[in-house]
Amino acid sequence: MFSNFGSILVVGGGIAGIQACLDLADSGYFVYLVEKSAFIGGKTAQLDKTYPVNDCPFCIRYNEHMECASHTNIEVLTLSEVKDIKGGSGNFKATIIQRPRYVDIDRCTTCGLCAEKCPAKVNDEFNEGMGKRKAIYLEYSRAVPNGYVIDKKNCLHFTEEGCNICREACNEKAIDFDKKEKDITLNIGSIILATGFDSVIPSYYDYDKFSNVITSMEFERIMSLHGPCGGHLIRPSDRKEPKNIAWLQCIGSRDIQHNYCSTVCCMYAVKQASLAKQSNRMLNAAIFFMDMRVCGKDYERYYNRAKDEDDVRFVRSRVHNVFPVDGTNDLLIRYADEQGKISEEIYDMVVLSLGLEPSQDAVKLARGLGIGLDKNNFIETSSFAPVNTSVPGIYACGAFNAPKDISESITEASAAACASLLNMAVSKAALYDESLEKTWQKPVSTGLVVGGGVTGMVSCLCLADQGYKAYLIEKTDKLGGHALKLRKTFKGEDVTSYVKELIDKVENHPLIDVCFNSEVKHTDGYAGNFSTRIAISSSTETKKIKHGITIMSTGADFFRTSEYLYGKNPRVLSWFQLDKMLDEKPNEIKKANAWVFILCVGSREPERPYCSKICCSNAIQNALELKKVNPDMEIYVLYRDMRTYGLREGLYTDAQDKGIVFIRYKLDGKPEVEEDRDGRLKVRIFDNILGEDLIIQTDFITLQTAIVPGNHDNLAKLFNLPVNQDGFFKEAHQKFRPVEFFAKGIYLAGLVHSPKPIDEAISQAQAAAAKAVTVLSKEYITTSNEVASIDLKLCVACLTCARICPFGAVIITGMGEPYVEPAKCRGCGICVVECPTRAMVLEHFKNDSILTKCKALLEPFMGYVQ
Amino acid sequence: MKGKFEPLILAFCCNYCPSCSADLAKSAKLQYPPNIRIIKVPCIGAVGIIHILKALENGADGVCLMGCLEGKCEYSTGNFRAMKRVQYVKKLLGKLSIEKERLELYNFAAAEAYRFCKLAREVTETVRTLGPTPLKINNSKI
Amino acid sequence: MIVGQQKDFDEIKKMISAYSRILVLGCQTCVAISFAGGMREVEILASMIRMDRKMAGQDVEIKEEAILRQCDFEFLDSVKDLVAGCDVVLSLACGIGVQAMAERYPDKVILPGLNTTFMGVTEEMGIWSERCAGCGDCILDKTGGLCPIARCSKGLLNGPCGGSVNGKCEISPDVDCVWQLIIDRLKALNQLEKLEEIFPIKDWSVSGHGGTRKIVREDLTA
Amino acid sequence: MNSNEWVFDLAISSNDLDPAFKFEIANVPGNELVKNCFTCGACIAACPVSNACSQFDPRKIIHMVILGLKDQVLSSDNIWCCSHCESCRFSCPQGIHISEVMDALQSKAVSDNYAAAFEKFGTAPCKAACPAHISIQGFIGMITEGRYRDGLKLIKEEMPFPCICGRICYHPCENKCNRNKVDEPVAIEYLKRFLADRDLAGDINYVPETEEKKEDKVAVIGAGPAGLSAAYFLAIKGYPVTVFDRLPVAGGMMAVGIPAYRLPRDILRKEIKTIIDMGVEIKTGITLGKEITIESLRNEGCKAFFIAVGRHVSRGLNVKGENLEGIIHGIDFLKDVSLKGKVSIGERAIVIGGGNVAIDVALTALRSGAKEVRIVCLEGRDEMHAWKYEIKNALDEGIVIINNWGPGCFIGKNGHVKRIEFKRCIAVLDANGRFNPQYDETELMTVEADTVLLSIGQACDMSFVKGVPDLEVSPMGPVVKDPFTLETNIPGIFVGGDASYGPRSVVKAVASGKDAAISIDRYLKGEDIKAGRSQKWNSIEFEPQNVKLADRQQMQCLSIDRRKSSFEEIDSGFSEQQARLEAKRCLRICGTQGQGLGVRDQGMTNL
Repeated sequence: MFSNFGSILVVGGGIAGIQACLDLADSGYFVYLVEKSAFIGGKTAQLDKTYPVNDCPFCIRYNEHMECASHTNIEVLTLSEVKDIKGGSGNFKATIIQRPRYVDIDRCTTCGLCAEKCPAKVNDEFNEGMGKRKAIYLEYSRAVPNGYVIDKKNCLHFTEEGCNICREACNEKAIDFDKKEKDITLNIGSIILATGFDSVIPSYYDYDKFSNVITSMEFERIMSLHGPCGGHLIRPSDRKEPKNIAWLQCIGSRDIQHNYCSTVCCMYAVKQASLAKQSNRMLNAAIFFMDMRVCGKDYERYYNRAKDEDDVRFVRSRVHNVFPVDGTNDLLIRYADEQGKISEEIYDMVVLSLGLEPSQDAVKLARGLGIGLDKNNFIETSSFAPVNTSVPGIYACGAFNAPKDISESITEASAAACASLLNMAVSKAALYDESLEKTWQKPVSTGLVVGGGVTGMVSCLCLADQGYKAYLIEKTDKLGGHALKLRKTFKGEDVTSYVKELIDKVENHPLIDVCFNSEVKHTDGYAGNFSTRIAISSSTETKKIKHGITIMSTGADFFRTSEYLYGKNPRVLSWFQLDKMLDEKPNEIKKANAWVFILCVGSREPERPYCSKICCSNAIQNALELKKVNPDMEIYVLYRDMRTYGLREGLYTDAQDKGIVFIRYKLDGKPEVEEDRDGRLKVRIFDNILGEDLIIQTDFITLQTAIVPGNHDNLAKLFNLPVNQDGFFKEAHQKFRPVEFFAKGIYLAGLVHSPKPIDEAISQAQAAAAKAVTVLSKEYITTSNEVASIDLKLCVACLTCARICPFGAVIITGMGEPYVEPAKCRGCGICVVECPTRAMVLEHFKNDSILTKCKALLEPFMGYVQ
Repeated sequence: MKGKFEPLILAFCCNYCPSCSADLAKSAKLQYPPNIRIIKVPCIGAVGIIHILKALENGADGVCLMGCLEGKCEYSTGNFRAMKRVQYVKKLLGKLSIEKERLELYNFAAAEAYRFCKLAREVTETVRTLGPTPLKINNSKI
Repeated sequence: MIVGQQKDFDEIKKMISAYSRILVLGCQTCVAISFAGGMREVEILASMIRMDRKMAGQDVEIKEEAILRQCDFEFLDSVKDLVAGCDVVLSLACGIGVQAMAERYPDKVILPGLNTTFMGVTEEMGIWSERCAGCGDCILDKTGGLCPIARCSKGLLNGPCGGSVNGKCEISPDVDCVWQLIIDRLKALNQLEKLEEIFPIKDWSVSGHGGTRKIVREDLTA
Repeated sequence: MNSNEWVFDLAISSNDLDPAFKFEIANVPGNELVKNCFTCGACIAACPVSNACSQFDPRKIIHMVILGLKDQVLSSDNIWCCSHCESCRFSCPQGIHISEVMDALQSKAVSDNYAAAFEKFGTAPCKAACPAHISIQGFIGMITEGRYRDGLKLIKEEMPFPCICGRICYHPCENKCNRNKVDEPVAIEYLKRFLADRDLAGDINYVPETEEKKEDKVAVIGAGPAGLSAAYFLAIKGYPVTVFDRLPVAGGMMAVGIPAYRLPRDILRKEIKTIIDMGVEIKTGITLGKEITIESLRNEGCKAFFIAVGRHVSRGLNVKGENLEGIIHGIDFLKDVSLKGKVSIGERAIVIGGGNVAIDVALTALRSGAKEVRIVCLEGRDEMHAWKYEIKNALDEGIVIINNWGPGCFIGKNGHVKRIEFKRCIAVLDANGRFNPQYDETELMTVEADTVLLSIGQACDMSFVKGVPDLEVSPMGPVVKDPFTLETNIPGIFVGGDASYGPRSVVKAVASGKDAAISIDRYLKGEDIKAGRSQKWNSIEFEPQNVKLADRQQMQCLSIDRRKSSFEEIDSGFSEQQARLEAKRCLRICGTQGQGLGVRDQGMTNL
């Protein structure tokens, strides 16, 4: 059916691995997914809910799991591990060891009789050891692949010879103990490592001794409806509902052994605490933290909500230990507040927010492959190629690159899919399921990218390098966007030359058509077949472009503040200005004795309740640059929470090392900037630790101003795209579909999504391109079976349908008539029920038929006597 | 001849998560009362006021809507609309002096077979306690 | 657009209590768009009436229909047979439609199912607000396209009054002070000087206060 | 606010800050990380002093250092509050060693004339008394908190043999324990043992982290406690170390001197294994001067040497009949028992000597088949060198101790000892306090015995000198030029342990090995070996008040009968509960020298 040559190997069947597989398979490539456990889904499947929308990850991803297992272009190898990889990019030879499942998946009906009879009870690792499972088991009822597995280590057939109870119990004769381990050799073109993370096992906090000290993952399982407690929040020691729970942050993160921040713990603790609060309003939930690092889209709001609405208590303090309370299973916590006052509090339960470490097996594998790892064993990547490892042809995504959350893992997975495709000159695998109903229309194999910043350019290149024509619409007369003002990434790479190179590539690419000074005027159509009119300011003519997909990458803007004498004193600079000064006026910097950075200018304030994510790292980066130019300079960084998440933590400790002074301020005690009669700048700040005011005489002040959404109202209207409360575009699903819009065929990437650093923007750009290719590479535009239609005789053009359609599938033509675009309509029927004149019809869901069904079903029971 | 009252409940069930749960319940051979009759709809947002009313008019003792979890709607906001709509219909039922408890909206995740069964039992019990729909009682008087 | 709102069900119930053959007749124009009297609403109301009667143990025969416009006699003929077959017509049209029906079918009892509320716009799905009071003497040119007669609680011509607080009307913090809006708009249009002009006393004679209005266009009449 | 107002307010101005201050402190070795404070406050909550008195805020002090508030910090009483208990040692996520910071600040305060040098480096009496200066309050605090691994780590920062020393140490710390002033001292030794035993019983034993591997090789001669300690600390520093010993087993006196009933051999092996796990190579059965010489080792690339050959030769009595059969040297006897298992001796044994070794020999004799064992020594009961509790143990097991007698001569029959004649000893020391026993030659006592065990002192076997021909030696052993650095006349060669200062305890040997390791590290790095070495540990007196009385936990012991019949370990160790209860008895804040802070009056803290 398909040629193995040119197929791709994905290692790790967690959320990232699955996503990478699907994107590749949907683009027509053949993928092997190697997963070491018996089921795919990874750690995400264990989670109860995900922030910031409190979704059940399993419920949402179930379809993807199933799709992955049943996709004609994907072969899932569970219970498998990579033994050896030889060869090089484009022509790897991988040897996989597959351990036997002992249960024939095709025969297994998951009736469960085997497990019922199985005498061997073992701790259920899916439930983090809380609760038991049998030696023959299914991880959870809808685990994929959906078939039982025998855990050889605990199976009495193997340990005590000869137990055959399950085999006898199985009606389908699905169990075969004689299966042997086998080696599988694969020829592959590229490899994607998506091996995920291990939780840092706490060696302290008496985790092993007190049953009520639990890990964050155990808490997820306790809260999970399918977990060992059925979703009831109870504590392990006595299964009583806890009245007080404490979360301790940075366990196994941000210490001398782990010079990085695990990025996700703050948010998951906030999530857990607020969900716990919502399940029991009387609960006292407290989170002990050093810096609250909630720097993602809508995270700050989520945090504020937990604080203000759910009454979760946030205590800024690191708790060094947990003590037993004699005679109870309660736990005592002693901590010092910011004033140094020591308090003791008793909790029923303590949750340790464990940090993330690269999985040990994966580190071994990566070392064997000669992949460069950093000092914390994360994969060394460049900010400009965030999913490329040091070995050509091998890509990595997810938590192996750096600690990150689900949405970023998914983005990176798509990006890795994109990158690995670019790497390969390969034959595509067998095509699509013939049974699908199709409209026999080929998609327009052209992409439209709006916004010519780094993100837009990367997206364009990804498309063009795969052979698709791309139009890049840029409203100014040059490419590069705000990146032109940046000097370096947090890893120290030179942005300027990167951008230059990128512009060069884009402008000279035969398949990329850059439209300068242009703007979208009108758009129409559906995935695979859009038609857009572009206005170019230099001419009166408009240009009409037919394209199959659209990527929005119009970027963002920075906040122009009036605080802190900005604009009044030339020595109060924005961060761009400092970047410029570093380049142009090092002598002035050499003369400066003191420099103050003020963080969160305009961010995390009532009118802009979100974190701009990049300011903390950028400030420190620039502060370090200043130190390089002038090592004697005194630098003060005034911050609210130091959000150097992930590997950026290294910057923070580096800056401390260099003697940069960090002083925290609170929102209600912002620094005051004053210019004295001689024009000298003074900053006054209340130092929480000292309990006193500090007046800093400084030569310069740099303000880390907020990232604000660009002006994309018009685009939003034209493309019918949703915008969130903060004015950034709203993706289809914050966690699981980070670069897509609800409307098919339109994607977003970069700062138009939310503030983010260049590496994350690039991986989004690649991810968006990967998604785009899944549409562009199709032979036919597929549409949904059920599409709404309109009886124009009844229609009064009341606009209800156009207003209500979640996908913007209904448009009103110039004639005042509604028209349903079949490729956009997904057949939900929402318009049908609301149509006031009953003009709207959904073929398979007609009002009459449903009412008939209704009547039929309401016939009395058989044998039911009224 | 009077037997024990067995309520008839019509469940509009979104084709996504709740149907998954219902199917899962079936495939796991979990027991739920036969009183629940399920109509699958593409989205719970596609169930109109009229559908609910018609169900009651046609003699359902109870009606329930089963949608996906909040924020989880495959069609973005269908379940949210259903929620608003149910509130509205409850008001209408008030006007008709029909117990509002006969109508309820539930939100499901995809794998909540147990919860599905549990709710099915609960709903049946609730309606059983309410007794037959007032439409039937009075009608039988004629 | 004319915005209507269905009457309270109890009121409708009382109105129709004496009848057992009822035609619920919707109008598919303005009131359909304002979700008060289109086919959708007809079905719902009909279903409710049936249930209500059923519970009371009374028989009822209900016909459901909606026509394009009840305010035009020509459309009314299409329901002639239906009207003939019922005791009463419950019209879900605006007041105009109800009267037109009554005029066309003088022998029939025509009952209003709606309260005709105002002329307004759909602000967004499910929210309508008044825009025009039909005063017969439009001054929108002077007020930046915002009508103080329809939208100022006091109908002031030289506002705002002292009750305007933070841009809201004193009757409710949910109601914008239209005069504030007018000023903002004019400011944006750079036409603030228009406000310096004192409005002359308005000619209310062309409004409804001058008696039933009638317009005759000679060029159009037969 | 306008600038005029600012002029008059009391805020700290950056003009008053000394930006160099943080670097000054960070440049003191051990303080490198001070600038990395996250201001998380973990140190405060862990600090028993802060808990007793809120003014002491280590985080604030560090923050002030970072800000550069030099005058304020150095003139503050607060910097003198730290008791160096190390309770916070592992609390700081950034690994700031707070007591080192306080040391640096105190030194600075003294050198910059902010304070008189009063009780510099003062600490708790127990820590000061311990030759290895283990942070006793710290590890005890960690026991109360259940941080057993941390507690062990803390001990292992100062010494590699907590399991061994938790059994056989003479615990000078307990003698100084302030708890003595209230009721009984805290059972420090047993608590240490508790931590170490617990670790060894676990699946994964604690192995200290070692620094990045260095090039320069170090050779250690003698795998006794001193040699192994030196190897241990050098391994932590990353040096490749090889330890040579001429005995067939590693451990020195710990392996061949201390009887197994006091120190089970598997314990010893495990603790030595930890050192091997750290990368130290131990070669047994190799004698310096025979198989190897310093020269040959130098040729193999060794850059520095530590000689700790110990004292494994028994002194003679110089008494008539000393060479009769049946007269055995005590340490040889112990060695034989240790290496061969059982050694048969006669039924009636006499042990001559009054030290700890004599007691060990007597008890070992009892276990080796002697029916009747008597100890005869010069000293009166109260003057005996053996520890009181050792004497008690011996008496418990039925050993008879005969005091104030010295051996006159041995009388044999057929070449085998039969009787011993003792003469009354009237004084052990002369007027100058030197060992010079005086006898009343008229008062004699004759005792029948078929075995005599001599335990009257040990000497150094000087044969190793053949391997180090230029080393300066005295009849007592190798000559140490500086007792703090352990340097000899040859650069790069250091000596320590019993060989250099006479027979002492394991813990003393550990201290010696540790000193040698510091010297060797500095020597190899080319640093000043002497700098700061003569540091004295002052114990700070403390009058506990309002302390609730609590009994010392009693160790579970073997019955007397079981003891006599086997080499089974006598003490079974504390249970976890006992350990926690015992740990709670520690006052925790001894060693604070803050003035007028009320710390001293606080007595028991709420920890």
